[in-house]
Amino acid sequence: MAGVIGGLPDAVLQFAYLIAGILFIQGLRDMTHPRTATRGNGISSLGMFVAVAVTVLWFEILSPLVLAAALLVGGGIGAWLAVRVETTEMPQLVGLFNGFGGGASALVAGAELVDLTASGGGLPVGVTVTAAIAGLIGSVTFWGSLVAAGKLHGLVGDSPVSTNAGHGIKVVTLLLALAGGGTLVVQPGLVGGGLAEIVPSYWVLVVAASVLGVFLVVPIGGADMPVVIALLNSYSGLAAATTGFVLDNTVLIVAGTLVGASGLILTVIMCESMNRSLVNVLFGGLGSDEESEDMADIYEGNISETSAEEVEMLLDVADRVVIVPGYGMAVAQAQHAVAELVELLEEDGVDVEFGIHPVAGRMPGHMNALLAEADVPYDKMRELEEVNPTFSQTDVVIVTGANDVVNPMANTDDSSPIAGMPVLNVGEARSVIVNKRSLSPGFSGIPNPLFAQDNTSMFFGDAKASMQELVNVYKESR
Amino acid sequence: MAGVIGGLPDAVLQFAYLIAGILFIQGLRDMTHPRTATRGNGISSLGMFVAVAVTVLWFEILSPLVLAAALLVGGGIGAWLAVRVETTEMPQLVGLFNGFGGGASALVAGAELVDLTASGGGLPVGVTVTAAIAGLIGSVTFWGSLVAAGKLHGLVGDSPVSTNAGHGIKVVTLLLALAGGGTLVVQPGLVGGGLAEIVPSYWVLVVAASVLGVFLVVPIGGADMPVVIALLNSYSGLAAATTGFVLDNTVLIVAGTLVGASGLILTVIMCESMNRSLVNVLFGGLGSDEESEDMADIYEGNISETSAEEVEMLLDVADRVVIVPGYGMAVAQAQHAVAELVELLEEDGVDVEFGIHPVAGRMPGHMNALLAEADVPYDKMRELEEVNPTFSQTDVVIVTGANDVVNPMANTDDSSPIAGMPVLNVGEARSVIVNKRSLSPGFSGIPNPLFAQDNTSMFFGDAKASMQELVNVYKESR
Amino acid sequence: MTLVQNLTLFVLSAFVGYEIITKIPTNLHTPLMSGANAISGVTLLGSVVVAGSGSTLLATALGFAAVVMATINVVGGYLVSHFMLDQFSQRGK
Amino acid sequence: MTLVQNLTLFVLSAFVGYEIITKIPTNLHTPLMSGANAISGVTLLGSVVVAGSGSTLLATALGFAAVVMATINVVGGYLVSHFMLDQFSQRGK
Ligand SMILES: NC(=O)c1ccc[n+]([C@@H]2O[C@H](COP(=O)([O-])OP(=O)(O)OC[C@H]3O[C@@H](n4cnc5c(N)ncnc54)[C@H](OP(=O)(O)O)[C@@H]3O)[C@@H](O)[C@H]2O)c1
Ligand SMILES: NC(=O)c1ccc[n+]([C@@H]2O[C@H](COP(=O)([O-])OP(=O)(O)OC[C@H]3O[C@@H](n4cnc5c(N)ncnc54)[C@H](OP(=O)(O)O)[C@@H]3O)[C@@H](O)[C@H]2O)c1
Repeated sequence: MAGVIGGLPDAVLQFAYLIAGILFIQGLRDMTHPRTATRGNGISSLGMFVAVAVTVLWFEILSPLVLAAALLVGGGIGAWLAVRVETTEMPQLVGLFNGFGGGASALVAGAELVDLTASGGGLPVGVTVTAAIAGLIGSVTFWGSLVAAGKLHGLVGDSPVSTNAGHGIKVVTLLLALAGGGTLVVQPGLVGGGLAEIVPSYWVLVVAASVLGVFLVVPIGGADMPVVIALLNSYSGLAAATTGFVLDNTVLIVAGTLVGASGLILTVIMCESMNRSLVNVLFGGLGSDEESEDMADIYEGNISETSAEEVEMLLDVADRVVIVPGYGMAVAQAQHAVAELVELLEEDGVDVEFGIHPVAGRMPGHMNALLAEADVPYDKMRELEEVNPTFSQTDVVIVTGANDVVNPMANTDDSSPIAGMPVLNVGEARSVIVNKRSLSPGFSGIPNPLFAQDNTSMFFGDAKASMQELVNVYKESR
Repeated sequence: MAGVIGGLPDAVLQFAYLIAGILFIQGLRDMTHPRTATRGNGISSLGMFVAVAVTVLWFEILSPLVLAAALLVGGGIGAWLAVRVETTEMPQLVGLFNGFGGGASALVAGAELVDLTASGGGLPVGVTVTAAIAGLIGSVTFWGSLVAAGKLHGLVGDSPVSTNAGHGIKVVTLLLALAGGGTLVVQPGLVGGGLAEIVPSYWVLVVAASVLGVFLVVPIGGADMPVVIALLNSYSGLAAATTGFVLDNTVLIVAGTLVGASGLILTVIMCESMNRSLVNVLFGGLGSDEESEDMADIYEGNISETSAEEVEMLLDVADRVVIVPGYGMAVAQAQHAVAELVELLEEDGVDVEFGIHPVAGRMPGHMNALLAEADVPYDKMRELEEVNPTFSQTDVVIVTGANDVVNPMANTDDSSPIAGMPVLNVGEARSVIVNKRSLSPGFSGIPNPLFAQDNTSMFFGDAKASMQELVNVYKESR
Repeated sequence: MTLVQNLTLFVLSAFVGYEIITKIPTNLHTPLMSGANAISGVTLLGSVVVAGSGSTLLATALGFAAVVMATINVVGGYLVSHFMLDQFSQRGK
Repeated sequence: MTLVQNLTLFVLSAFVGYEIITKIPTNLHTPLMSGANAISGVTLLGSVVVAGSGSTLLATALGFAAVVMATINVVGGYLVSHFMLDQFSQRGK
């Protein structure tokens, strides 16, 4: 227990951990404003550095090479992934990272049990209970996050296992995991000597929880993955906090709880903006098939198509233009083309703004992150409440890659899966241009009467290609 | 250490304290909205009840009668004071209560030292350091609050001791107190046996700190007392937290810190709304004398007086009226008369609102509390930012008992003591009626050019009498 | 270690306090002040223990005075706050 | 008593977290998610101790794997978050 600075009183270590905790909190507080957010991220990472450095220096490291190697490998992989990732792949990357965090918690709890057993120190109830919780949550998080990331990356199919079989497996694995945890906790009291033989019960728990994690996430629709990832993020925070209870470590408790709160709040916000309950997201699934027949009725004969040239003419005489981006813009990586179009329009004195729906895209703030990447000024992005009253004074709305977030059925049809979700009322503008590849539905699988409205024209095509074409046509006509 | 339920593990007591802490926090969270604030106060007091009840049941009470007597006496006095107090006397009452809290902290730390010394248990450094802090802060809080409350109640004069002598006394007593505290901390290590003889050093500290508390507050202007009380409130919270460090008590630390934060934030808010620094409030004082000669110049020949009958005629033809109350309304207890006037005007279809300046009166939210007492609906009270843009469309503004908060010099004269303080721009209204007893200045001691403006008429008289007269005249003329 | 743990509680409570108090609107600041004031009477806990179990007469007497003072603070503070808030909530709807 | 103290830390942190996170605007939620994610890699501390001082080979191996995973989480999370936020703050003035 005595590393480089380990001779100092324990209070020094605890104090360093307190400092780290303060840095985490201050880092999050700085995230409340875009101006200070980068600094906040830096402060938070400084907190992590302090905590890790003090830990390394404090404890007697029997195998410093092993540790250094592990840190280098992990740091290298993490940095490499972070550098080469595209903005569209962010959701799955966050999911992947998240899984690793959970996995680490489960492994540490296991290693601690192995260690305590080997040293014959006995397993106090406090340790076994919290190890069981960390193992359960950690394993579910690891596998659940991997599946979620796989789905978002298109590696794991959306097609669910038969629902009933799935529920069966979930129940069985959950019971198995609980049994494993129970054995772990109860055994030390009942059997006196043979501590070694009860450790395997922890691994039973881990394996069962892993299967549970997979089957919990597999049946959930691919588009609901961001909610799942936020929830699992919350879990991995709670797993860290639980590990803190096992190891009696202040900073693990504080930081883990902060993450737990953050994940939970993001989950709730996402569910609320979609107007669905968490239970519905996790176990419900959307009734996407039944609706498809309605579409023909709604669209039949009411769809007017348009071209880049026609759109250009509309823009030429417009005073105010609002651009509404959606998931398709992220998929097509069209943000740079869109930003270029906006710049051109502004040069010609047109008043242009973005209307950003809170759940446009697949993550909260997804559109803001994309547009910021394309150097769109912060104050051009308007939130739903700000932009909705202005549509009636808007000449042209360009919807690019968005669908559900501009679907008027949310207001009119109470039985629709998006009923009650606040939407952008783009239909009130003089002309609406909708840019997407086809008439196929968005995330919620329902048709969109907006496309059939009189003042709406469809501008079919991939968002990036279409916006680039529009930019070119606009440039030529100047 | 074993009272009625004292046989249970210590964790039970700690857990109950945790619950109490949660109740305090939740109580404060409910204070963020008027609708839930009463409930919040209840939750907070429930927390206090839990904490006290558990403590009484847990610890072995050698003299239950003494304890019961003390609780009854204290509770009785507290309830009696709370019931018979007038709303205008609230500031001094809060100050008085606050002082008692601080005094209790100082006494408890002393009693704990006496007890430890008597039982020969020795005085660990942790205990002496924190006892010294609690004694210092507690004594300053007690005497400072008593003086502040006395000033607000008119019992203690505003006239300061000679400034230099005052500063001298402060420095000497502070050094003395620090010396007492230092002896208390250092002695136990140096001298082996005679623990008893070092306790008196604590009482040296207490006496010195008491004198310090008196001389800190005496020179501060009477109108700055609310800031002082908020600051002392913060101190008494910190004293409680420090006592928590002495006694190793979670709930004392949590609750004390919450109060410390609350007092500090209120202090800062008050200073900011007055556009003065805390140092200026505590040690500066306002240059009230030098300005008095300007007044004649400003007012000379420019003051027009008016009467209840004339005001009534103005009101008769008004569509929109804004009432701006100030400290004078509190002094005169005119809120009921004002509320009655508003009701009459509303019955006749006039649009009436209150313009509430954040530092009108002598406490933050003072006017809101008074008007709420007179049953004025919450949504009629408009904040500065809301009401300022509406004055240009207002027919009549009635300023009653306010002065500084409607002084345009804050915007025009950079050298004035209220320079930079945002004020209510009542001068933009068609007619301004100012009701006060004379042309004498308000809290900041400077003349008010508003009174000399063309569209301003002075309606001299005590606020309550004048408003009542206005109500009577208005009723008669209907 | 206990000192650091207490310090941790202090820091966390300070953050909680800051975040919550800055959210409380101006018009509730007067009741807040007396409510916070009442909470600061939580030193009553310390007083209760000392008054009830002081081993010397001096400690008991000091404890008695401390209990009386702290109870005035607590009971008075909550009541004053309650009366004020009651008027708000009647009108606050 | 340690359990209750840990519980106290948990409760206070939960309040702090709730108050702060609910103040973060929607447009920063994506970077928040990856930043929070990085913080959750704080389990790295546990991993470091176990990996560096595990007395058995199994414990060391488990610890090694845990350190690698947690470090990926920490380093990757902060970097991703940083890249995203950098774009915001350039434009956010
Ligand atoms: N943001 C979040 O936090 C979050 C989380 C979970 C769920 N969701 C859900 O996600 C949905 C978001 O709404 P949204 O309007 O942004 O998206 P959406 O409703 O999913 O619609 C996206 C549209 O983009 C089109 N598209 C796809 N690829 C394209 C490409 N390369 N070029 C052009 N268009 C393309 C698709 O139509 P085509 O195939 O015809 O091109 C599709 O209709 C909401 O229902 C929300 O509830 C959001
Ligand atoms: N609210 C806070 O938290 C707080 C805290 C500390 C300091 N302050 C300071 O207090 C001041 C508050 O401004 P304010 O405009 O409300 O008050 P003010 O500037 O102090 O003026 C009050 C006026 O009321 C008049 N008055 C006194 N008794 C009266 C009565 N019975 N009937 C009618 N009028 C009466 C006085 O004039 P006559 O003598 O001529 O009648 C006096 O000019 C500000 O300068 C602020 O900075 C406020």
